[in-house]
Amino acid sequence: MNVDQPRVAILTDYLLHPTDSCLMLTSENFYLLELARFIQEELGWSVDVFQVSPIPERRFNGLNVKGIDAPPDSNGMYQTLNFSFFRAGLAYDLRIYHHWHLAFPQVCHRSIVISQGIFWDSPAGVINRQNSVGREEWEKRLLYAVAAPARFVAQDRNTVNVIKATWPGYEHRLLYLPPGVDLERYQPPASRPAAERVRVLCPQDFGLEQGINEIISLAELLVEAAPEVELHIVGRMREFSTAIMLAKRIHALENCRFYWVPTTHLAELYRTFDLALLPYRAGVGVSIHCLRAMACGLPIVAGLAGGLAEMSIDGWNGRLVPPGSARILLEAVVQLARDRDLRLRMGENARRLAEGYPLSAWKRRWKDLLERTMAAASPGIDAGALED
Amino acid sequence: MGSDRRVAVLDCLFMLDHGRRLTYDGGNRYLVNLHKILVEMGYEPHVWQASGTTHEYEGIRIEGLPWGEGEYGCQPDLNLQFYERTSGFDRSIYMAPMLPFPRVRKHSVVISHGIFWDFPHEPWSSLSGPFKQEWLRRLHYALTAPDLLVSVDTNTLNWLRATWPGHETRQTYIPNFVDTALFFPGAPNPEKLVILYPRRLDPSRGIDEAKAAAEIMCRRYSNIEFHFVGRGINDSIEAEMHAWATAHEGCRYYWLPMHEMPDIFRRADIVLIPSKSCEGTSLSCLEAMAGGKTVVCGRVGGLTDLVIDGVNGCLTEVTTEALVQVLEHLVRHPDKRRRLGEQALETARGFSLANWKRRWAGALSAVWGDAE
Amino acid sequence: MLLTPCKDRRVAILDTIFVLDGSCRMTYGGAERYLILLHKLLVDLGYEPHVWQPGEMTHEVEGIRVSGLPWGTVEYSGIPVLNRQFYEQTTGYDKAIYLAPNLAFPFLRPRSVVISHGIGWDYPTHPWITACGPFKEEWYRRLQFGLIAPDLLVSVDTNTLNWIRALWPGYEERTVYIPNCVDLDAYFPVERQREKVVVLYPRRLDLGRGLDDAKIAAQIITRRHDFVEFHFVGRAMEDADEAAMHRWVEEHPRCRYYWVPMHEMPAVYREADIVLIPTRVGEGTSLSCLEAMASGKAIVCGHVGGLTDLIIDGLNGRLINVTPETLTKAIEDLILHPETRCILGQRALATAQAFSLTAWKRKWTQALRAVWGAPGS
Amino acid sequence: MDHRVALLNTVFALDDTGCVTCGGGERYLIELCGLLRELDYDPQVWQPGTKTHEIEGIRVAGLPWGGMEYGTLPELNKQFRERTAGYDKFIYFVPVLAFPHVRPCSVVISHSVFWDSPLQPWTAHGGPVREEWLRRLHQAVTAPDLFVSVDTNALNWIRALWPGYEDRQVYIPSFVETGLFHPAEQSPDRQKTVVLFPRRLEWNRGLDAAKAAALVLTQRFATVEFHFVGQGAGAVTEDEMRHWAEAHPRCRYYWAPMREMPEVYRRADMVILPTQCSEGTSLSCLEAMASGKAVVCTRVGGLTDLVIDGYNGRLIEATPEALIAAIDDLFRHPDQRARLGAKAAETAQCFSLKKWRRRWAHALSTIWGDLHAVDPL
Repeated sequence: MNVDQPRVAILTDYLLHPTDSCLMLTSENFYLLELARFIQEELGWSVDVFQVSPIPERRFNGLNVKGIDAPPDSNGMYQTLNFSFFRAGLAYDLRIYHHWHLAFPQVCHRSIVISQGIFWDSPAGVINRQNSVGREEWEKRLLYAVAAPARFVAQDRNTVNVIKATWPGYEHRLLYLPPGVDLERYQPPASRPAAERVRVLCPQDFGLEQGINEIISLAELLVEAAPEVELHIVGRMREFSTAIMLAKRIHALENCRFYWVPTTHLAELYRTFDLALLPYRAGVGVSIHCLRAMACGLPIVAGLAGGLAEMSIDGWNGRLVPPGSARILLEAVVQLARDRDLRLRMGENARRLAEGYPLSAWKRRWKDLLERTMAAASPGIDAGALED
Repeated sequence: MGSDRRVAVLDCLFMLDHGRRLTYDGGNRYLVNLHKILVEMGYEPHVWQASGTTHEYEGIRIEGLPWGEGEYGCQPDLNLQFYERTSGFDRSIYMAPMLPFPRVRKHSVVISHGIFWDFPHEPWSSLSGPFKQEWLRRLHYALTAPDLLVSVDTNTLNWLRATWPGHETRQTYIPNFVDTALFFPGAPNPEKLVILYPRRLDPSRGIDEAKAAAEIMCRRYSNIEFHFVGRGINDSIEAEMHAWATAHEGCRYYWLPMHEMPDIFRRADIVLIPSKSCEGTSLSCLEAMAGGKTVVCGRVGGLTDLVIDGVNGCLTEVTTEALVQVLEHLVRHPDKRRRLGEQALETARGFSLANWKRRWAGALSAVWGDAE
Repeated sequence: MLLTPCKDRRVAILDTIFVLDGSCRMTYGGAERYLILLHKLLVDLGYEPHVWQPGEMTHEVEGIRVSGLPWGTVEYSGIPVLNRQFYEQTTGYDKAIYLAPNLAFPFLRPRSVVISHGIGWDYPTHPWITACGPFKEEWYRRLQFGLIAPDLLVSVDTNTLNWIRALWPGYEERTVYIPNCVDLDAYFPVERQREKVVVLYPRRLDLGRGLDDAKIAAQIITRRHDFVEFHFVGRAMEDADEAAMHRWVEEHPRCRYYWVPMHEMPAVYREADIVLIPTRVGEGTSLSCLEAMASGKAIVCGHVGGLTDLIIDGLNGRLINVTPETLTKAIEDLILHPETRCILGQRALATAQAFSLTAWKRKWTQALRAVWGAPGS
Repeated sequence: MDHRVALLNTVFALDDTGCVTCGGGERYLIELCGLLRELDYDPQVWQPGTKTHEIEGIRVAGLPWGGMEYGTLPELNKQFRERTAGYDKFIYFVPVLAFPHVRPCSVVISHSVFWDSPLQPWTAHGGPVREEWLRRLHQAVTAPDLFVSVDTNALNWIRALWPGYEDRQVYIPSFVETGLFHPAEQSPDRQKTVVLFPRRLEWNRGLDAAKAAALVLTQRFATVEFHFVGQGAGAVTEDEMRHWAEAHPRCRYYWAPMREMPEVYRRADMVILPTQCSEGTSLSCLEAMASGKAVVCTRVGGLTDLVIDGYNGRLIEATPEALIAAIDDLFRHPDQRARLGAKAAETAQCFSLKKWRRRWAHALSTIWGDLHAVDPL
């Protein structure tokens, strides 16, 4: 351990595909890369990432990505991964658990746990499939991950509120640290000339609850209801075979496209759209996709779920809709598609809202948190026991 | 709700495409008739079920869905597949009580065919502790989360009210139906007195008590014939039943396709429905009543919604002694038999298909609010 | 307590695994050494001990008769089939000793004694600590039974007894604290002057014993101080872990890994200057710690389990909450202050005198007399 | 930086004249406040009550306290939270005060595992009542930023029940003023042997065992004297004790103000602390040790952190028999008494007030250091 350059270990589930060396393009992973880059480049500390993978060590984007071959158990818990990381993490100065559900049964000393949002609010979620004993166990462990680390970072107010309501008396262990967006890079275009087509951005991580099926159903409905609207599903799936299947389904729809672009091109791409559609149902914290889209001046149509509600004020910067229904989406999308002025006005408001989440503030907060945590001396040894 | 008229219907095991064994269960007839109503009401029903293939049944196209592992009597993966496939639908119907777990769509209806967890051999009846609790939690969700629960009997609703009161406004009672055009009275065999058991060969249906009663009755009365008409869940049960019937004079065992059943009912004098549990407003019972027959029923589930003891049939405990006692009484009193049969026929008219359709139409327009 | 004198001198002892079937090889861990000492004491007192363990064969090792028993499966950390078999086999006996609490469920012989070697479930990844609801309750129920149902619980540390008292108070009368002992003839200090400082880790290679922390501390300290050597002496549960340790020391200068038979351990201790017992979890009154104390070494311990019965921070050693940072700090303090090392070592040696074999025998004799009456009377 | 520290106490014991009676808790609090001042903090104490007192220069304000629920005081806790809205550093003097709410940068102090008594309602209960009590205890232990325990017993107990929170727990043993409490310069009167019981007249402090021992041993040895020095729960208890002492030869009962206690210890030959339960690192034990006396302690709670049996005192089972045997032994062996006493005095140096203050200062710096003020949003 070099005193001058603290070492940070970050634990996540899947940053890269476990066997193929491609990045899993999810909101959480964008966040992780941003955070790692910030720690390395601006704090000058070193960062290693640990994740589920049989490959012991890889390099990605200037990061060492270390594999721990330990998939989740039948309860959806990552016990083995957690334990292996506990051991490996001892050699570092500071540890970050990038997901709430990775931080039990045991966190290391001097650790920060990040919540990516309330992940169990879907009826289909892993916790709802347990019996009372299993759910009690989940609850116990979730509380542990809040109470035991040096700090628990909540990125959205929904997480804060759920924790407060579920385990009153632990809210002081939380740190609300909202995400940030690069407002320079993600900017609205100089002008949005009137066009015949209305281009809708649908950023997707293809998580279970991001409403991909609603988007496809919407596309079917739009053929008749608003043929001028085209949907662009932007993202990359984890498995090639499922991506092919999805592509086939989408191929049959003339007004719908499915592709992904490298992160460097995202800002440029986002600017070409007229509105963003995030019909997420559940399991969402703050979405970096949402922030980026807003920073590019896109009004958003978002599902009332998790942290999205914090980003979207219905009727001001877009529409906040009850999730799960293609027809309600249709109504909102058609409204925005048909009314250019409304779209532009809401887009301006969206940009204004995004300006409340500047990357600089995010960096300042993280710097502060990391330095405080790093500076905390361990109470575990009596430094003066040997003096008189 | 929009102008979309599509209705997503999830059925659990409409047709087993692997076993090739049609058990002529009430469920199929229920679906066929419900499908008809929906079409008549101007809806476009789309039916899914757990299956690897797509097939057609009586003009209904049925799409298969992967169903995953069963958990606590539920098929959560089937449910979620259904949810994802029907993202464009505004209305849905779950044909059986455990299907809505873990996630229901808006404007959904679930149908209960009667309490099925009152039989000690039913896997979820005998459990205790966290497993039972989890099963109950899922049952609770499945019956309370949809916008409407349609129950074929009052028994289910009463149990629910006693267990989880407060959901009554989203529950309705639509008893089963009988097609009186198919099932109508006819002259029985004048030489023999025929006692018919028209059910599956299942302990919960009282098959063992019926057999024991048959043995006693046939010993005592030479002019009696017992007909057991129904399938077992596997070949060996049926073979066993054949052997038993052959060994006992006056007892017969056979089974027939659906369309020949009305005739069977017409040829009987007394119909036995000796259910011990897991019973709604039994279709067999209604069919026997529509045939003007004297019915002898177990005092369980929805049967008490149909039969009032001594008025339009007999309700009894299902024990061999009790069955023998009731049957002997009926054998000795042809007048009583006739009177009960007439009242049964009268009763069955109230459960006509037309009434059933009217009730369903009313319920659906209440929950969907847009019947044409 | 039953004080009825019994003529039968036989004592039935149930152990987990003492001798491995087929090899006749003994693994000289703490538990095995304990059994040998106890067996000898019983013989000296005029009893006739007979040992049972899971297995199929009968062995005779170090004058101890060991018979095998079918053991079935492990349930909630216990081995009920083994327990039942033992119970059936020993129907003629009226004295029994269970060498661990998890062996003492569900059947107990009258006048039975159970030994607790410390709390072993005090870490988050323990299989039953991670359990919940009725399963956890069942585990607790059996644990409680094994601890409090026998006529006497002998605990090697006060921690176990205090834990029990705070969870299920009222059983104090049936418990006794008999700390482990150290052979002061085998373990003794030497006078030595030299340049280098040897830091010894004399434990099993195990996270709970603080191996990972010790390795990191070794890495940092050897880099900072070129006169310091780290010796890791002990076996692992798996060959692969031992191989990994060999590889690790090859990559790290002045770190050594080896293991020696039991009788050579005193020399290994004498060769050291600082001894690490950086236990994180699951510790009684550690034999290694006692041996290091008897060898007059400065010791750094985790403040866990029975170690606090042996060490008082700053008096005869160091007690820390083990992390790589605290361990490094504690070792470095001692490296930089030879005189402190010397004082702590001297006091540790003086403390060790209180844990002599004689004292241990005396305490055991008294305890047994309380449950079994005077032998042979 | 705000220098104020809000401290929530249960209650300062006051005698009839409104003066503070110096029990262990009160002395701890007074020392802690003194230390805080020295560290440039400004401590403010709240406690249940209606009046505001000034005790040893500490302002103590009263708070409405509602009732007790499952051993906790939620209303008091809430009142404290409301009154200290402007503060950003907090100390909860005992764990039961830290429920349901703790503030950021808060410290909770455990003075002992106080629930290890069979008479304690929460341990005696089963089922949901006990579960709820445990839930609250769990929260009080895990929610604060720092959990300070005066003994390792509480930490080990917690670890064996809820492992994984060690990083925020710290062991700071109690203190003794070695300047006041020190061995006598001359050896005491050889004509008699004084056995001192320097505790409150309470069952859980082992009063009954001590009386039983006094009865037996004053009979057995003509030169033994027993001194019971401590207050009772009320005048009645003290009168009873006085009558009892008068009725028994060479048994004396009195109590001395704090400033005279060092002399009381110095006049004794041995000190007995036959605690039954609910004990931390007892101040009395430390004072006896600092006075160079041979102590006889039970192996309960934090006493095992101070005394190593046969090295610096005796650690015995909590029965009158064991107590009698130990005193008898020490009576017959004055040399052993002297040896243990000398070691005890040496040990006490590790628990000096100075070290205690340094330990606390370090622990507080880990959470209240400049970098650890409240996180800005």
